[in-house]
Amino acid sequence: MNATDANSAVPPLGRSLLAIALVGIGLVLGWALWHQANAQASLTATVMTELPNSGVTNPVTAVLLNFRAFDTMLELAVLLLVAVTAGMLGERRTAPAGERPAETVSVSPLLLSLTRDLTPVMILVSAYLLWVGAKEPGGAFQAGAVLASAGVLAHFSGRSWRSDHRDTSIRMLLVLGTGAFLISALAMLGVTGTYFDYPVAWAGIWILAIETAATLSIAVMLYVTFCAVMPGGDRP
Amino acid sequence: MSELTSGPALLAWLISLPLLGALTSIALKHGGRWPALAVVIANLGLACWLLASTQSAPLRYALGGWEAPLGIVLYADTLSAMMIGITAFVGAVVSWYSLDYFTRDSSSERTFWPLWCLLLTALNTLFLSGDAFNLYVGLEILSLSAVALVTLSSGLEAIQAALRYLLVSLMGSLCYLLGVALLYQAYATLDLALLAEVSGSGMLERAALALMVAGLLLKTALFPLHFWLPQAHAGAPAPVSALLSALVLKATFYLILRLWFDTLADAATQMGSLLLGLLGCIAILWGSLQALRAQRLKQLVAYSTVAQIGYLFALFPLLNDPRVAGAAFDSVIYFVIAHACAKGAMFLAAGNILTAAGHDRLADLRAANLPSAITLFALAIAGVSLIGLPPTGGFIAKWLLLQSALQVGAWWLAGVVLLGGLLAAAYIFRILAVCFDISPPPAAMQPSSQGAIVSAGRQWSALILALAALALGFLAAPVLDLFDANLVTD
Amino acid sequence: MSTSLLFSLCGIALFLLGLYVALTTSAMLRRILAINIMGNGVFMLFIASAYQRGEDGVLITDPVPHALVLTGIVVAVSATALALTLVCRLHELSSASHEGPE
Amino acid sequence: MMHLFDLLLILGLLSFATLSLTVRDVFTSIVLFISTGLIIALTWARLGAPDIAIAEAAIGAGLTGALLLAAWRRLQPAVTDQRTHCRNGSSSPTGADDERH
Amino acid sequence: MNRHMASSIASTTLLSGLIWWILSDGALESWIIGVPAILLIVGWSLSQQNSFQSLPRFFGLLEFVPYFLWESLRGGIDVARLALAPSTSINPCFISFDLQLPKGPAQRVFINTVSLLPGTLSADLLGEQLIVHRLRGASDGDQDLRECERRVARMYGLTLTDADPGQSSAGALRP
Amino acid sequence: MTLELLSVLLAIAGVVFFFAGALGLLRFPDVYSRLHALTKADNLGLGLIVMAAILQSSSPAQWLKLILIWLMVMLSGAVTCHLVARRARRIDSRVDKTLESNARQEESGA
Amino acid sequence: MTAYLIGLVVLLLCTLLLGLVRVFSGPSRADRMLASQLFGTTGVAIIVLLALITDMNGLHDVALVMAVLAPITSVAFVHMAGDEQR
Repeated sequence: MNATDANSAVPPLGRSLLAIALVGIGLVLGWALWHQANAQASLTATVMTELPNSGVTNPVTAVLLNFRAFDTMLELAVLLLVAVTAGMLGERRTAPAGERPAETVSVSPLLLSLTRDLTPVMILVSAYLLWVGAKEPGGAFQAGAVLASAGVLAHFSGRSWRSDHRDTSIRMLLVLGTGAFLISALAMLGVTGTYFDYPVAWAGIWILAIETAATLSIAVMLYVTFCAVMPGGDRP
Repeated sequence: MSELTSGPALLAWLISLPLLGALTSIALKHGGRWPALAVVIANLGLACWLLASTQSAPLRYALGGWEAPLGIVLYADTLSAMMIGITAFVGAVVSWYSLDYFTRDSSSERTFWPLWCLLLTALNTLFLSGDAFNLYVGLEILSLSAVALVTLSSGLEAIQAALRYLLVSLMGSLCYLLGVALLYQAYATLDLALLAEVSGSGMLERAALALMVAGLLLKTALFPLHFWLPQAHAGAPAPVSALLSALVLKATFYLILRLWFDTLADAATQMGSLLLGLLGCIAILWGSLQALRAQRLKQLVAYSTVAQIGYLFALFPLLNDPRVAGAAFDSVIYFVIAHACAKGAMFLAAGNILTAAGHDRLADLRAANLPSAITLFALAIAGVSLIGLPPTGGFIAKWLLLQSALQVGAWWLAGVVLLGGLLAAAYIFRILAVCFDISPPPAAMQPSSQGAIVSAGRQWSALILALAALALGFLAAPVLDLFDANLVTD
Repeated sequence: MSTSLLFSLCGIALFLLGLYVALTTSAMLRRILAINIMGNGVFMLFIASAYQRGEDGVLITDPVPHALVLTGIVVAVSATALALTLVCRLHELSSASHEGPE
Repeated sequence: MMHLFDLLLILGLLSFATLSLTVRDVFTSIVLFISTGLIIALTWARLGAPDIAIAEAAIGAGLTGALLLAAWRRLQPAVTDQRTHCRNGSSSPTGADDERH
Repeated sequence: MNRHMASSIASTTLLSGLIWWILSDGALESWIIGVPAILLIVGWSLSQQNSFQSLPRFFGLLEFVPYFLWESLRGGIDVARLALAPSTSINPCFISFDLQLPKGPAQRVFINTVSLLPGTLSADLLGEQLIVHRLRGASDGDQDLRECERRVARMYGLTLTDADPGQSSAGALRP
Repeated sequence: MTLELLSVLLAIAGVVFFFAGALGLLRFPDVYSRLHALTKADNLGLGLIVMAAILQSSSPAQWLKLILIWLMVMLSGAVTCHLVARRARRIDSRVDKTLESNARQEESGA
Repeated sequence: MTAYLIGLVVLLLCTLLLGLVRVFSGPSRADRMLASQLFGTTGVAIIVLLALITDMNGLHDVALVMAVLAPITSVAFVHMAGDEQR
């Protein structure tokens, strides 16, 4: 049976040794931090100086979409990579041998109405987060996650969105986010001569456009990944 | 800024081109291989260009025009150019091999090309980026795409190996990130060059270095942390094994090198180098012994990787010694590139045998299972390079290593290297023995033994990599000149 | 003890807790949870280092760690999703091979 | 006073995380993990990082929870007919143990 | 049908616009994102099955809200008293309640409201029967539920066919 | 000043309801009763706290946003409460039906 | 006044810890899930109060997202938690 002891791959002696070692590491790290506590180094001043040149007024968005846009592009590439892989593994899933048949429990009409009421609100909140990200907390990722949640809710109420990654439109949406970053970076290389260098006057609207693309893409990527994990496959 | 763009913009292209390839490859429903191939070839051209342009001075490029503490800076010297070059070369040959390896338009094939492009993006990013956090994101793309590539072979063992690999590398990445967090807390900068200037040798730097290196060691599979490697490298499809063994491990090793001897050099202690060297020695012996005992061909090759990684770390004590640091660096780079070619050739050839015979159990393999003499030739040359016999690249690397070890009187190291060479000879001869065994295969094997026919492209690509390992032996002087031209050591 | 240091130490504790469980458990799902906890510990270290008070007691937060953590969260979610897909796939394959074709 | 809040938050966070990683039943573990995500979102809010708090709320409350529950469901040992009867003793290699009271 | 559709689109647009206005704090330039989002919502709601939903009448809503707030206040106080009392004196049971509201939004609003009334909780819907869980036994009858149903009906401008409260079955299902 | 006092009083009342909800969750005997405690007490508690916050904020959009938050919590609270109760009830009724047959099986097995 | 509010937030955190007992003791999965539902609502309340205390209006958006996404896990639970003996 699955007693707690059976769950551990390590014998008790090894576990206690490990625990002691980790406590030691913790003490060392704690000590190092304690001595560093008064340093108070930060990049706040630098960010604030350059903020007017970034096109947005929310410093976090400025860092994400302008100063360190390359990181964000790679982060979207990670999501894309996972969505594609999960889609492939989901595709390979054969008829459920060890899996239970699809739920026979009927969907409650109340859940349907919840989906109907909540989806518009979720879309609005997502759009709001996207828009407000330029000056206050919010941004593409948060917006995309909320939008994907709307998809998840629809999935549970039996109204799945289209999610087959073999669909051309889905694949276009998958690459849209990373593509928007990359194309704009390369376009800027052609126009201004510097990779990812947005002209200050246009930076705001340009960043909004990229973020919109990223939001849609993030939502689709998260949703496709979710469908690959769902029992019963991604087909409704 | 603007007058610099023509040259250094090359760095930006080196990372965006593979990414562009990945995106196009995903967007196309069929034939995603063509953009990927185009990108791989273009990448090879760019890599040559980079090698040429770093000869005069290192390149530096601030992305978006934002300078260091705020933005991300790309940076290339001859070491990174060399790594990018070997990546591009091995990558191109493996791509050629993969053209015939995967079934056209199968889901594996459609997934392979984008993933491989993303892997290439990650590799180039890791070699070029000068930003600690950007390196973290690069590491994550590297490991996630590597894991995803392993899952392309759909068997139970492959998935198991992929999962273990994934969890291990996630832990490694997080250890690395914790180190980055400590450094940021102290210095509020992520730029490696700036960190190298300001960081001292306090407790915090030591802790950060230890964490970052430990995380990377886990991904590089140095001896006690190698447990995930054999399964993953042996279970993956052949071209993927070649990429993982030849390139992916080298990328994380390169980062350790950078951190240990450049960015946080003040915090790195002699003791630490010695410890790494010792682990490297154990890895040489342990990996070779395991390779001797392996039942399957791909397992044997994978264990040999564990041993070869050991050589890289065995050099650490020498790298710290000012008398021989130069020669030791040459030796490291030679080990890296020679091993990349030889191991790539080995895995590709093993893939050919696996396809031809339908299995890779050493006990049941016979000469009749070999696709042709080309594959045999590739195996033999690559094997000789791994043993370290003249006139191959592996020999040059070992020669440089022995020379510097003897110069500083590290007899124990020389002994381990010689012993490792003997053990390598022993396990390589296990493979070669198969090739000359003309007795008929066991009867039980007969019906399934007639595997598929291996295309000429797959055989020649294996041979090309092996010949490259051979050529490295003859071209030692020019290659090392390329490398030494403009190296910034400490 | 300052707020920043307090939460930094909490972050380290979370990291080590996650590491311990990730190394000792054999249940894959729990190992994935443990790795997530590790990640949250590291993120907490970043966020705690961003939390600083100026001389007049006004809160000044450093936006760079915030951006880094946001990127880190996305990466962590992706990695978790991939791990979960693999765990499920592994389970299916192994239960299929245990029970044989039915 | 705020220090008391901080301490309580940290105490809650550590106890939720510890319980989530040590409790025997995997389902409870997941529920506790989701709750831990919530407390972490509170911590981000406390530390003046609303951007991340929003992301954590969206991810922790929405997606990760659903993902984990979906995976947990797929790891359950297959029960074909007798739906109310958990099959005892069939421990899966992935370690998903089912709940018994 | 077309008038239904038009009014449905109009009400969706108006409601979404109102929420957007609330969210964006009335910022004018926010409509760059807001208008596409609202169009998306209208498109989405048209793609749903039976997207034409009857809406509550405005004055009916004004009448219903105070009742609802008062009842949920009572419900909260009631359950808090039970929870804080030294000895729990609850006697839970299920009753079945015959719905008279037709299927549709009004019925669902009613079901949701039931969960916020004092002592009742809607537990399941079987055809036209609502299974209600009561904290204080079945003895109270279902006056409160009837009352609530009537108010919901009035909000939607519906008339219930059978307004006599005494007729419906309120039998206890399970102790 | 009185506004602030009122606001604090409302918030205190809200916290009391949250406390009652948590206590009910602990003390009530079965899932359904606990659901009562949760939905009603918590929604009321949140409503009071939202009211307290409204008294302190100045812009009407802010008020409406807070009310929107409350409405969302209430809507999802009511629906999830119904769904959880529905699931619990359906499982219960199934258990009732199979309980006898299980008991019979165990008897014959023992 | 802020002190009072902080006191209230501390109390709310205490109720969270109270709810932990229910997650731990079960007995059924629904009970555990209910407790996490409690955490969701309490979390929204804490964030609203924190927004008052620190005067950060951005926190309202955190509360909004929490409120809107609260049902996802519960719905997922109802959909997937499967059957159990009680």
